[in-house]
Amino acid sequence: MEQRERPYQVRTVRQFTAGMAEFLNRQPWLERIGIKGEISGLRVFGDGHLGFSLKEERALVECIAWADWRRSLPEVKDGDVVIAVGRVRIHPERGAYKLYADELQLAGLGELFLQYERLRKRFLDEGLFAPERKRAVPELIRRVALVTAQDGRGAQDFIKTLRDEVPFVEIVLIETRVQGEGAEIDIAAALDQAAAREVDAIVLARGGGSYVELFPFNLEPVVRAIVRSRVPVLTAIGHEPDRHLADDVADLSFGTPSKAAAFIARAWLLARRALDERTHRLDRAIHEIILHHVQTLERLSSGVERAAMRAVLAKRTAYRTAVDRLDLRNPQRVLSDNRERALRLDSRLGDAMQRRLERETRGLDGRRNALDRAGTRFANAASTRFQRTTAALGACDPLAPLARGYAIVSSGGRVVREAALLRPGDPITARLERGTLAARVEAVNDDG
Amino acid sequence: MADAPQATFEAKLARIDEIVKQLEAGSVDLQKSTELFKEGKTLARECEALLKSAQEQIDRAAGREDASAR
Amino acid sequence: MADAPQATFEAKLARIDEIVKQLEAGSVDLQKSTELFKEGKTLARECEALLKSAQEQIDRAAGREDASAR
Amino acid sequence: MADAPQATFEAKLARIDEIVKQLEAGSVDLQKSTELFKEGKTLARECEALLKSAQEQIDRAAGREDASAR
Amino acid sequence: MADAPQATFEAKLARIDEIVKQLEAGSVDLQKSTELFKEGKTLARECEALLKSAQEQIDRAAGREDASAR
Amino acid sequence: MADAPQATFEAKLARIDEIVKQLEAGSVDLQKSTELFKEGKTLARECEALLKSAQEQIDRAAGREDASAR
Amino acid sequence: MADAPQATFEAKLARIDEIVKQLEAGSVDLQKSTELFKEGKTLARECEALLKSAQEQIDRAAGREDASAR
Repeated sequence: MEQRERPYQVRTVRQFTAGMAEFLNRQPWLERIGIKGEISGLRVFGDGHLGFSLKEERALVECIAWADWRRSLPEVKDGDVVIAVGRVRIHPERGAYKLYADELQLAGLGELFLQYERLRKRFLDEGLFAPERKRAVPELIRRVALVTAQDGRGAQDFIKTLRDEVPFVEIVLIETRVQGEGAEIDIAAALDQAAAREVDAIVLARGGGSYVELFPFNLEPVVRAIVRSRVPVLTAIGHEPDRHLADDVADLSFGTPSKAAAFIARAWLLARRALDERTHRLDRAIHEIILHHVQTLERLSSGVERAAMRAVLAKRTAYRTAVDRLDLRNPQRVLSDNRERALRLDSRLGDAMQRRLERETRGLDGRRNALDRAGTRFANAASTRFQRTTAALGACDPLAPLARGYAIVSSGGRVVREAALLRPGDPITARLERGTLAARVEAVNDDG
Repeated sequence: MADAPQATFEAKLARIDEIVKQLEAGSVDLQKSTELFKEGKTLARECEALLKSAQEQIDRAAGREDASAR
Repeated sequence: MADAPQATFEAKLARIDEIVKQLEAGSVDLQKSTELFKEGKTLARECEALLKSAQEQIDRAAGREDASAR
Repeated sequence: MADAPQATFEAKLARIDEIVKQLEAGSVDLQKSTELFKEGKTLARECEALLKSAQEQIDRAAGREDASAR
Repeated sequence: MADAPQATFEAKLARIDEIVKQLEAGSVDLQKSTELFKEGKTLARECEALLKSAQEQIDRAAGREDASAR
Repeated sequence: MADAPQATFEAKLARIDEIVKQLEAGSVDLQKSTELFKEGKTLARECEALLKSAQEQIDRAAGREDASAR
Repeated sequence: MADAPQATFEAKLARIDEIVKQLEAGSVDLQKSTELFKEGKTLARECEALLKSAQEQIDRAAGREDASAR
């Protein structure tokens, strides 16, 4: 009634079957599941794989089984009760699902499985699987107790891996019986013994085996021993897809002993790598710091030198400029100018004085000449006048005619000018130019 | 005693990590840088020693094993 | 400057930087320039010594590791 | 001028500058010119000595560093 | 004229100039001219001495620098 | 005429001029003329001597300069 | 006539002129003429002596100068 009222979606067959396939694929519990039932309609195919139906009362599941590389399938026949372990798949073209099993566990397993389920439920209820109960596994496991079967393949794988990868990890090997009746007691004892050792972890390892062979790892003594261990317990049991209750309570579980060993080794390798990486970075960082400081110091050191050189150079340039200007102003030129001026003045002084002397000399000479001329002139004038006067006097000489033959006749001391004043016979005196004559008048002619 | 070296190793590594980061940041002075480096190196050495001592132990163990088992 | 030796490497570098700037500014007189230069060089020498010492410490720290751990 | 030796390089240079200006002005007599020139030359010599000394100090400081620290 | 030696070079030169002008003008009598000439010569000699001394001072100032500082 | 030697060169020259004029005027008698002429000649001689003395002084002044200052 | 020798050259010449005029006038008798003429001649002789003396003085004055000053 209600369903009819609910809205619904319509799908095509393909869509539906594809959706169903996807749905199944998303179910983790269907990834690997063991289905217990009775074989019927067994078909054996040429390549060795089997086809059959698993029946339980009126229920039926179609199943295909084949052997994988790890183990062969047990011999089965119709009517055998088996647990087929594998994966459920949808066949769209048939609209049906099938179990694809790679493992068939034979009769009796059904009981074991029930026991497994019972134990599992109890441990689950006790909270043994709770992650919060579990112990922290140290990252670096330096000493490990390996609880395993004597000369078992699991132990060999584990030890080989550790030796190869981290040979320094110490393995405390505690051997125990791991299968058969009461093996769980031995395993538990071995675990207790291991927990008493100075180890960082216990690895419970077991190589591959059948479900039955591995069943002790589902049993309570083992689970309890793991839970009570003082030391973290790592399980590495059987084939990868199989899970045991020991795995569920273990602090870590690995599909194979090799994987457990790899985990331990990897932690060491990571630590080594981390240490190496940090050391490298530490060296590089300090190197860079020092290099940076060296470069800075060199830059500053040469900078201070350059700056000082430049400062001094600037001072030197200023100095040079000042000195050049000073030298340009060397008073030598002033001195030379002044010397020339002094020489010129000195020369003018001498010239002026010399000229003056020459002028005075000339003046003096002129005057001396004038004086001489004047002296000569007045002397000459005096002489001329003297000559003239004496000449005039000479011309007036009363006795001058006598020189021409005249004679002066005097009588009685008197010059006779008129003949009539005398008579013949009167004595007369005749004065000649040179000497006188005494004579007598002979005749007188007064017509003269 | 069993888990002391481990704790120390991780703690030491963490401290080295911190030192490396400080040095890489370049924010500490030369003296401090030098001291941090020395501390880092000491820690690295100790870490190394942890690895080494484990090595020695296993070598010894191997030697014993060789002597006894083969 | 009397307590310069106690100053850190970084403080000395900063002082050198300051000196370079003063010298480059050209505003100081010759005598002061010379003194600044000498101070700068002294500081540079001290820095050099500090670096050398740091380098030695680092080398020693690294060397010890080399010697002991490998 | 009696304390000229204590005067700084810059003060001396400034005084030379002043002297040059006086000489350039041409207003001073022969005696004064000669004295100014002599003073200028003396100052120039002192400046040269100061420069030389500064250079030497720098060279010595730089050289010593080269010698000792590198 | 008694303090002529204290007179500056320039004053002496000016006095010579004055004397030369008087002599060239011819307005003083011979005796006075002779005395002026003698005075002029004395002054010229003093000027020469001053020039010589100045020259020596300049040479020494310039020369000393050349010798010592270059 | 007794103080003629104290008279200046120029005064003597002037006196000679006066004498020449008197002689040339012809107004003085022979005796006076002769005396004037003699006076003139004496004056000329004195002038000559004064000139000679001046020349000597000048030469001496110049010569001394030549000898001492050059 | 007693002080004739004190008479000047010019006075003597004037007397001769006067004598010449008297003689030329012919108004004096022979006796007187002859006396006058004789007086004239005497005067003329005296004048000649004066002239000669003056000339000698002049020559001497000139000659002395020539000898001493040149």
